[in-house]
Amino acid sequence: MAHVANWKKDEVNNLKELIDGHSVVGMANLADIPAPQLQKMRRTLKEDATVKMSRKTLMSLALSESQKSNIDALGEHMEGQPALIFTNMNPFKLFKILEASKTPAPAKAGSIAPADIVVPKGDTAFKPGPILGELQKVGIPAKIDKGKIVITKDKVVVAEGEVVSREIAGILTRLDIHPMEVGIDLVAAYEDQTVYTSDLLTIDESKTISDIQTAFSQALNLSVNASIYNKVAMPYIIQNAASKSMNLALNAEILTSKTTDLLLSKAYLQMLALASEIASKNEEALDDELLD
Amino acid sequence: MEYVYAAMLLHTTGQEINEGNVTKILEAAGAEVDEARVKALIAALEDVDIEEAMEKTAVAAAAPAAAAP
Amino acid sequence: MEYVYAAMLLHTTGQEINEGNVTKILEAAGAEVDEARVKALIAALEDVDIEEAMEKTAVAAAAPAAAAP
Amino acid sequence: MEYVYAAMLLHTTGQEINEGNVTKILEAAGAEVDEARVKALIAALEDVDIEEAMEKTAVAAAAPAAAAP
Amino acid sequence: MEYVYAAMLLHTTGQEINEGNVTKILEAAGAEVDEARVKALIAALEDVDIEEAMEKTAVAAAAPAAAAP
Amino acid sequence: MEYVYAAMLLHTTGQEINEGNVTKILEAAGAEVDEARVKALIAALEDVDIEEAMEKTAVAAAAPAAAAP
Amino acid sequence: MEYVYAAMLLHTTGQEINEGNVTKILEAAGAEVDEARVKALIAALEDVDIEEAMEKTAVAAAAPAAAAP
Repeated sequence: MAHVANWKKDEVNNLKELIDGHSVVGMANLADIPAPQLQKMRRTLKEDATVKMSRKTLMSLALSESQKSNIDALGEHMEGQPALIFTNMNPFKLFKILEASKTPAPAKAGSIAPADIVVPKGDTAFKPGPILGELQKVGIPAKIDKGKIVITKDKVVVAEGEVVSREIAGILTRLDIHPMEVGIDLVAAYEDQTVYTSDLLTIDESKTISDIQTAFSQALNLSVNASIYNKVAMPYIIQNAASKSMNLALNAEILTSKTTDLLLSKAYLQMLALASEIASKNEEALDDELLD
Repeated sequence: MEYVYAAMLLHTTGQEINEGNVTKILEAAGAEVDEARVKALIAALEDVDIEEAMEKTAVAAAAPAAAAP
Repeated sequence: MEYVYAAMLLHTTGQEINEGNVTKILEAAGAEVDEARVKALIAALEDVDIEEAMEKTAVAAAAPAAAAP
Repeated sequence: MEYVYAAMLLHTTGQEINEGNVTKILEAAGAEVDEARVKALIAALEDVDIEEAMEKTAVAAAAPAAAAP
Repeated sequence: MEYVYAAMLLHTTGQEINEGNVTKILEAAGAEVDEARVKALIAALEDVDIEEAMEKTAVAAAAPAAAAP
Repeated sequence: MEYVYAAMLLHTTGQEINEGNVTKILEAAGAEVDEARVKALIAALEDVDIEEAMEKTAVAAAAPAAAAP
Repeated sequence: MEYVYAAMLLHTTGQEINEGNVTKILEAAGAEVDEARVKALIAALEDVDIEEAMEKTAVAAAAPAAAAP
């Protein structure tokens, strides 16, 4: 490092200290984040994480000189405007916090759609004018209704992963649709010799909830089906026993305090059903009481 | 209704539903028997699948519940 | 269901639902009569208001929507 | 329903559903045993496939009445 | 299920659901009695309202039709 | 339900569901372990196809009246 | 599902669902523990109300019963 400027040496040493002093090191992409917003996010994260922007070469150097084994692999995940994040928080949690702090932003020409961009049907704020033609030109179904421009059908104007054109970007902005998400993208995170990429770090909360529900119903099913007696399963076990008993009593026509009136009304209903069938053939066959 | 019950009884016990049998049951039940009505009943039942007609009850009773919001 | 039908028949014709009457009807219907089941029927009906049981059905048929959650 | 539960018990343990066994269970449960009802129970179950009867849903017909307002 | 039927029997006859009574019934039913399961049953039933659980059956039987597709 | 979860854990990891293993898990989970309940659990699961019992909807059996044929 | 079962166990016994506890249970169950999955689970559960998720299951379990054959 003889030919390296002093400030660069200091910077690398500083980064190395941060790397070795935290259990988790993340590689982020800060591209497209307006400065004020980045300031705000740094402040929010202050307690839990430190965000450090630097030159790619210096970050690579710091990573490769670190004592932590396998951490130089993190250097392969530099994208856009790379920055390092240092924390002692569970990397999954870090990812979750960063995702949650993202905010909507207008699309620019050349932006990549993070998901299908939809122009929803409904009224717009526009009075009739040239905008109608512009909407129609990009394929948005619009018409004039009661002195206003109305979009008649939901329309996907840019599919997920596609580039937003200049015309579409302009129209989305005028429609006040902010399809982009701006915030710190955590591309990968290192902990304990392992580099987790963002696809691994993504937590699907609805899957977690459905896993819990599956586990619970499996446990309940097993308890009830195998007659494992506990407080949760007991009411269902009793219900099963009661309903099987009722079925047997009703099907075998065993008269008990719980079944007699049910069997009587069953007979009555059967009689009514048969009577209505008879009435459709010949009303003379029935007495007046039934014909009412 | 007694005529219908009598027919259901005979159906359940597997006896033929004819004038003699229906009359016998009605008399045993202490009913005044109207011969013409018995005849009409027998005639009307000729084309009816009694089992199916009686089972419709369960369906009818179950169905409205299903229609509830 | 023949025991129940016999009881309903007697109820309809206004006769007393007792062992003798039920047996008479069942025999007229050609059923093998089990004395114990006749006795059980009479005993079970003792505390039941047949008219009410039938009316319950009517309610069920008219308004079962109310039972929906 | 105690007679039915006794029958279910015997069915589950694979014992014969006869007067002696039903009576024994009911007595163990501290119930007053009515011989006629035991006999009626046995008679009612005679030709019934209990397993099937337990699983087969019975009369939906009258049930909703109870829940009706 | 024999343990549950025993408990329901005791509930119906109004006897206390305790180890002694459950065991007595199960033995009368010719079941091999597993003491641990009897204990688990009693413990699990402690806070359960049997009447309510059974009644839910009736309501459940009547009502859920609405949820059917 | 902790006993059931312990059994499901052992089932999933392919370990034997015996007293020792169940107890070990429950202790790791900080539960007070009741030996009788562990024994009851093992006994209940003895002849059970756990995979099948976990997937088979248990509550459906409680409410089937509405599905009457 | 062993990771979820372990979490449910801790929830049931009222212990904290953290890395140490989950790992302890999984090891007691003889599972090979993947630290990353434990971490992901803990992070995922942080914002999930397990009790609420379970209650919603119960409702779901009760309602579709009607669709049973």
